[in-house]
Amino acid sequence: MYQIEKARLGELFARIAASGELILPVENNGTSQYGTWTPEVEVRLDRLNTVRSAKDCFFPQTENLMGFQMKGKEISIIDQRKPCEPFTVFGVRACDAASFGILDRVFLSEPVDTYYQSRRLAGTIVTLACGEPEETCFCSVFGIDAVKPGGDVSCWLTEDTLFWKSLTEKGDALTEKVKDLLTDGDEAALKAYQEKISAIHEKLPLKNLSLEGFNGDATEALFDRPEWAELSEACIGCGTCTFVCPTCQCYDIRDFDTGHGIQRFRCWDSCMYSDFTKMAGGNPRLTQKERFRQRFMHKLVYYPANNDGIYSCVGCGRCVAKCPISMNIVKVIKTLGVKNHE
Amino acid sequence: MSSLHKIGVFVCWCGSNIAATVDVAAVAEAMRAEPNVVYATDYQYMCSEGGQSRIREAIKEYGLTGVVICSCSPRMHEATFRKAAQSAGLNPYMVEIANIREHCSWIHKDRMDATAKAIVLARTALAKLNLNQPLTAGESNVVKRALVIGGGIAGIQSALDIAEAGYEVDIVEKTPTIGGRMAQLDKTFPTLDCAACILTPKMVDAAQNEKITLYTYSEMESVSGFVGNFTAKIRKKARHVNEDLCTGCGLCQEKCPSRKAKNEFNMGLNTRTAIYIPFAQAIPNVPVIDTEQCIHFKTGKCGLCQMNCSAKAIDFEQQDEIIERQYGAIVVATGFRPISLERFDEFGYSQNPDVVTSLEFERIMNAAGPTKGQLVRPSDGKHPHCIVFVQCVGSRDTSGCGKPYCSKICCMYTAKHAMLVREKYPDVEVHVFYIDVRTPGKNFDEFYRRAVEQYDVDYIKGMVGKVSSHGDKLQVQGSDLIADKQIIIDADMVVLAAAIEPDPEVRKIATMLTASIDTNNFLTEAHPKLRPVESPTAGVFLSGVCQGPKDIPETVAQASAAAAKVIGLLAKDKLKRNPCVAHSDEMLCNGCSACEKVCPYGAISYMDKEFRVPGPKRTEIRRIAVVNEAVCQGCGACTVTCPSGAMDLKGFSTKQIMAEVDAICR
Amino acid sequence: MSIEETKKEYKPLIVAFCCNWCSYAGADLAGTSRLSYPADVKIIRVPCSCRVNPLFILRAFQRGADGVIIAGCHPGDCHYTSGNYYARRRMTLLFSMLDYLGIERARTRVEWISAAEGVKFSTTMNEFAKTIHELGENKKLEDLRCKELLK
Amino acid sequence: MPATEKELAETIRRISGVDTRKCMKCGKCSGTCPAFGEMDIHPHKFVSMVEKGEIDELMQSKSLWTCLSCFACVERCPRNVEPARLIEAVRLAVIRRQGENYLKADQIPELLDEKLPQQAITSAFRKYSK
Amino acid sequence: MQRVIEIIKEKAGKLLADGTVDRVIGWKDGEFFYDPTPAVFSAGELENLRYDSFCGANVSKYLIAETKKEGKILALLKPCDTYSFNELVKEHRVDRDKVYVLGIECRGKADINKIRDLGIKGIESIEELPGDELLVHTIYGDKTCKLNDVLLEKCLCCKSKTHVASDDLALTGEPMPEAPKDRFAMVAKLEMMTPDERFEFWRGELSRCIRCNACRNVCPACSCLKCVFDNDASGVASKANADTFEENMFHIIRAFHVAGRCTDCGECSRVCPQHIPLHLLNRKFIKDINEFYGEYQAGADTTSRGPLTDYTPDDVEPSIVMKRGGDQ
Repeated sequence: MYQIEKARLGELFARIAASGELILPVENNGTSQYGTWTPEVEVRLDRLNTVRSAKDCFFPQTENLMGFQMKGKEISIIDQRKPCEPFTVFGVRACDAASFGILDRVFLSEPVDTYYQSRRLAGTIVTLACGEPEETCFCSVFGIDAVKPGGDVSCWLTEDTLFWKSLTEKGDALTEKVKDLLTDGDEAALKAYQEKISAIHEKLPLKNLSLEGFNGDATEALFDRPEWAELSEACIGCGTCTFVCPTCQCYDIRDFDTGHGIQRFRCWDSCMYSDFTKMAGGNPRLTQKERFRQRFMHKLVYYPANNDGIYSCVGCGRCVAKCPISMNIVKVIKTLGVKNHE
Repeated sequence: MSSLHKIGVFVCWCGSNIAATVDVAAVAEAMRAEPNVVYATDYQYMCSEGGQSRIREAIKEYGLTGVVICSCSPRMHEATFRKAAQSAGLNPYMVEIANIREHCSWIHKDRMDATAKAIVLARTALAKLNLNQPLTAGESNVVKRALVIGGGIAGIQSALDIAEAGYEVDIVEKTPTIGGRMAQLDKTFPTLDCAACILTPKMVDAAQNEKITLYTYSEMESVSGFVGNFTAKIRKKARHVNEDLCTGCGLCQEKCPSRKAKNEFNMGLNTRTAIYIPFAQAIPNVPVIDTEQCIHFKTGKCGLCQMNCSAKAIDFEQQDEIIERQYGAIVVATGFRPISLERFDEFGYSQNPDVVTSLEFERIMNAAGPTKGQLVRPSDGKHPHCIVFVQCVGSRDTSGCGKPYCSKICCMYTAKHAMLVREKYPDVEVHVFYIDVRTPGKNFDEFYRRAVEQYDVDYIKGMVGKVSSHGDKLQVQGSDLIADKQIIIDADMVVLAAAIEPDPEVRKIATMLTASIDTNNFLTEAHPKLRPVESPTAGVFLSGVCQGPKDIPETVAQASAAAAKVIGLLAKDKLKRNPCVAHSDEMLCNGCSACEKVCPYGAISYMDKEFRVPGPKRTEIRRIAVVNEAVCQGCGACTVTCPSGAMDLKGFSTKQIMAEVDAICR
Repeated sequence: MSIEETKKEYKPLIVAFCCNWCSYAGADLAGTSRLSYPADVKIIRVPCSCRVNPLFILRAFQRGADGVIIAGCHPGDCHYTSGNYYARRRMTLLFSMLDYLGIERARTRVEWISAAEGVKFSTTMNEFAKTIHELGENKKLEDLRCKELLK
Repeated sequence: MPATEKELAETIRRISGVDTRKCMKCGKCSGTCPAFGEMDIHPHKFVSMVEKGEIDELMQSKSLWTCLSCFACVERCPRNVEPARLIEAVRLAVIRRQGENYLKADQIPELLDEKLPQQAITSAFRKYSK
Repeated sequence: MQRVIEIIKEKAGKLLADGTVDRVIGWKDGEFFYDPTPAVFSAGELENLRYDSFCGANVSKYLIAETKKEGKILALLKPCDTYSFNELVKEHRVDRDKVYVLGIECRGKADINKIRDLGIKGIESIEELPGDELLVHTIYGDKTCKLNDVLLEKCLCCKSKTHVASDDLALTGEPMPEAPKDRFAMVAKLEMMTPDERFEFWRGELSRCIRCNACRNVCPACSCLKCVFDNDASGVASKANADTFEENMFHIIRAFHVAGRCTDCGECSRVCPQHIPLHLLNRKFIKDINEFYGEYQAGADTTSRGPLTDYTPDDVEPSIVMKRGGDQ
């Protein structure tokens, strides 16, 4: 365990950035977004709850898969895969860090998604315990300990000090590079800080949300519940919840005709869209109610069914904060769950 | 879909017109390499029978599903190539033209650049063709009636010819009588026969022909519809004289006490009464009351005409009448007027009554004119001894004061006037200032030479710079370029050959008919050489000076040509419609009515239709737009107004145009 | 930019939408009269200026066009009576919006060119091509993907 | 380096802004000119000689100094050829060749005659001060 | 004095009871105090209806679907919402006969993001105090703020306190606050910038776009059955921002499609998860339309022709753009 004065964070970032891109929450016109560190950017470690999650670093919104070049009547295929340069993501909250495990189960199981894999291998994750959670946070509900955020390196930021603890080989390698900037950590001080923020997390309004009734076997019990109609009534079918979600992993593969050839790319898709999983016969989910249901059934039932009971939600609270009509997973859990009726 | 196409590309040399600047073989070769192209070739003249048969043969041999022709403008030969394709069994709308002549070989000098551009244009046509759909033209009925706007010699001749073929014709004339400018003329060149003698019988024919209806003292109110089916509204202005009752005795005119109105027919050289018949041979021979001059209309008193009319034809209460009629074809014959000379102060036209325009001089020389044919000066009625004619007053003028074009008729009528003066009054000295004498016509130059050689008219190569009054003489200062001298002539009269311009009403008419008009307000012909009597607007034909300056024989020839075109059109029972019309995808239509608001033809209406929808209620009623294909003219205004893209235009679809954009920007 | 690239002469790409009845015919007349203008100008025939969808203009820019000009009948002379009036409003607002977004104003233009104005067609295109040449490549609105596969 | 006649003609056309090819040889300029009698080369011929490049002869011409610069020819020309501007340009070429002005602006006031019409002063200034 | 919500409940209750309407569309509680959800209520459910400073959502677009259903619905519309409603009626998207409009009083709505921007985190609940003041309870302690300081952009530039469509009104009669801001001020400021500055501004804003379509889907003017950008057959469909240009294309065309129809209801900016000031695009069109073709407020009535489906022969030429605005 190490530590560094908060005032010297700039040096730390510069050192990390020297050996590869450093991505961390930065100021962007009044919002906090993951962005590349440069000496000029304004780092927002006070707003770790970025609009978009850290998912983007491994699974970007759009990504070129391959190209087809056309010359007259000839078509040639261009492999656009490039080796991914090493990079570091800094300031990842515990919930976001937990989301990578959920994505890994999808992209790294056979057949392995090599585009995702190459990024995952190249990226080192430095987490930061969240000291100022929002009322929308409910990571603890999914067993995530916000005080011990995980990742390759875990960090804690007090008023004047950053504590640094490597957890993996990747973390050790990164620590090695910055070691001369660090001093040995004050375990007692860290513990005091952890207790302090634990107490704050205890006060969160959603901490007692119960997931009882949601599991891999709940399909029959939940699928035809009449409450879906009311829950989805106001849904406008946008993709906000999906695109800010750290665990949503659905994508579409599209071709873009450049005039000289075809650029095949993938882009995030949203199960809230009417053309999601559209097939020759149309969309299997014809109404917004069905599409709305799909999203939450997937998070709380279908995913756990295929992944050892793990939910595909980390309680980051983004969808709760961002939904234009304030209809979100918390309401679904409260409405359909067993223990949430006051 | 596009991959199923088999496309043939034909590159025309157009002799050397294209081949001199564009490497046609290279274009064909480049196109051969394009996806979907199974055949590409070049040939000297694609529009020739040889070229067309190549297209037909290739369609059959290669089973072509579409054809790209790289040639001249589609405005020139699109129809030709469509027909050729159709005769080989291909849908005519599966033909696209790349305009590599007007838009390429004729304007670019560098062979590399021109060839490269020709290839891009060919690819663009191919990109569009890949998305073409076979289209079938619908049919519409033809109303067997023609409308002629303008009752001068052009309109009369067109109407007579159309009526002769057995079709109903209406003539709309804004003045109280038909006859037009020709009725004002004295003699006609180069034969010197009397204008009235040859015109009045035609006027009478028109009046008596039972197929012809005359709407004199009437104006066009509006025109809608399209070829074969125009609807026109005609405002028959109140004459205040009942045409059916009036016997044309002329007593009213004699009794009318208001005698101060300028006589338009005599170019304002004398006055007329408030109730008047423009001239003795007017048709109809019915007077009209000029309400601005009439004492009754001004003060409510008088009424002498009414009291004296034994036929009880005077009707002060008469109102304008709007007549609505259907027509299959429209002939525009709106004629001309001399330009205003107010910007040519140097000739002293507005200051000196003895400086007159040629049309005024025409009236002075006319036996039925204000001087009963006596050549006298308007100022003092004295016989002139020296007359100076000035040609090109306001013609060929790019300074902005006049017109940039040659008015075409002035050289000849000036020679006519000079000759007539010298013949009737050998004592009168006649000088003509000219820049050029233009006499390209049968017996024209001979006529002009007679004026010089036989009648001793003094033609001076040069221009008048100034006309000023000196006592009762007009001092004419001009140049004699051959002698390189400045000369001064003391003249008694000066006659100005003023440029002519289209009647200003033609602008209004052109807008009504959506016929295009050039910068000089002459109506544009569909093709300057091959379709000189047709307007680009289908069903609208041009007759006389409204299309460009011309003399009487040319006007009559064009009038008959326009009539022949009208007869050809009216002879058809059905017309093939343009299949490039809008259509709405009912699955995308929101029923918002935006398209209806911008449609200039009222071609879009709405209906409620039941649709299957997902969800517990299985159907819902939606309001959707429906295009009347017979009325739609294919402008595409609706397609851009429609936010959902439901409205599209056949033949110019959004995807086709975007494919063209993509191909150009590739 | 490498020396190789700077040496290459810049050839702008200009898309001209011409209405069939006036401006396309005007372009034909320019051809018939041998009034030259740069080969950079490529014409797309549309029935009326009102057929030009803002999408087409943005599409052209997306695909790498450096300038887009729309030519139609003079106001009042539209073959379809009112098409160019609608086009005029649409294009005024669209161009104003592009300007607002920081796109060079001179990259877009509307001209009214009649069938009889071959001279105007040619002078307009010469002028426009010159303007675009001076402005240089359209960097702000292009879609980089359209060039990517050419590398 | 003395310019050739051809170059000179080009210069005359450039500084006058006159396109001599627009002339349709109607002679209205000469028909209009109030100083015609004083001129050896008349306005219409002046235009045609510039067009043909016969500048040397024009530079010797008396017309240069007898032209009143009244601009009547400019006013009346139906083709906007503007002969007076050409004459002015040739005059200027002569003065430039001489390398000095006939008159400087500050010399004018003492030379002024009170009865001189304003137009004449303007014409003279236009003519001699270039 | 009766509170607005009480007047609304009383009137709605009567209309439901006498059968004038079958349903009511309004707002119900969300998860927190500040995030109510649009909802439809039938008789007997009215106790869940709420109306306060956080009911900014414009419910008029839901009427497209609601009027396809049987029966009549009571719509609770704020003054600005009635403009959207009129526009929907004009475009035949909403059947006027199937809606009973209750125009409800509005004193301006709060923007939770602005409260957060004041540094207020961990909000547990909010109380509305007299004098348009808000008391915010957070896990970090209580905070207060003025409603006026946290108003939604659309309310800062409130275009009207009057309902342009209504069958009845629910008003307290209290004096209304004035709109403090000129709605075109920012547009004018942008216009005066150099093109490069404007480009940088918009690139900075629009590059955050995640193409979630919230702006489009919430927009009452974007009522197409299928948007061209979702329609593969349109040739311009695009699901994501694959290139910087594409987000421009989407937003330019979207603004153009609603030009002359947009009532400036501000929903697009309100719902944007990335806080992109999309209203500045719409207001640019509105400002231009006002300047070029005369003042026009979309939705002020249900019959007038929109500026893009209308013309006069003397309209300004597109070249006017060359003569306006900031330096080149």
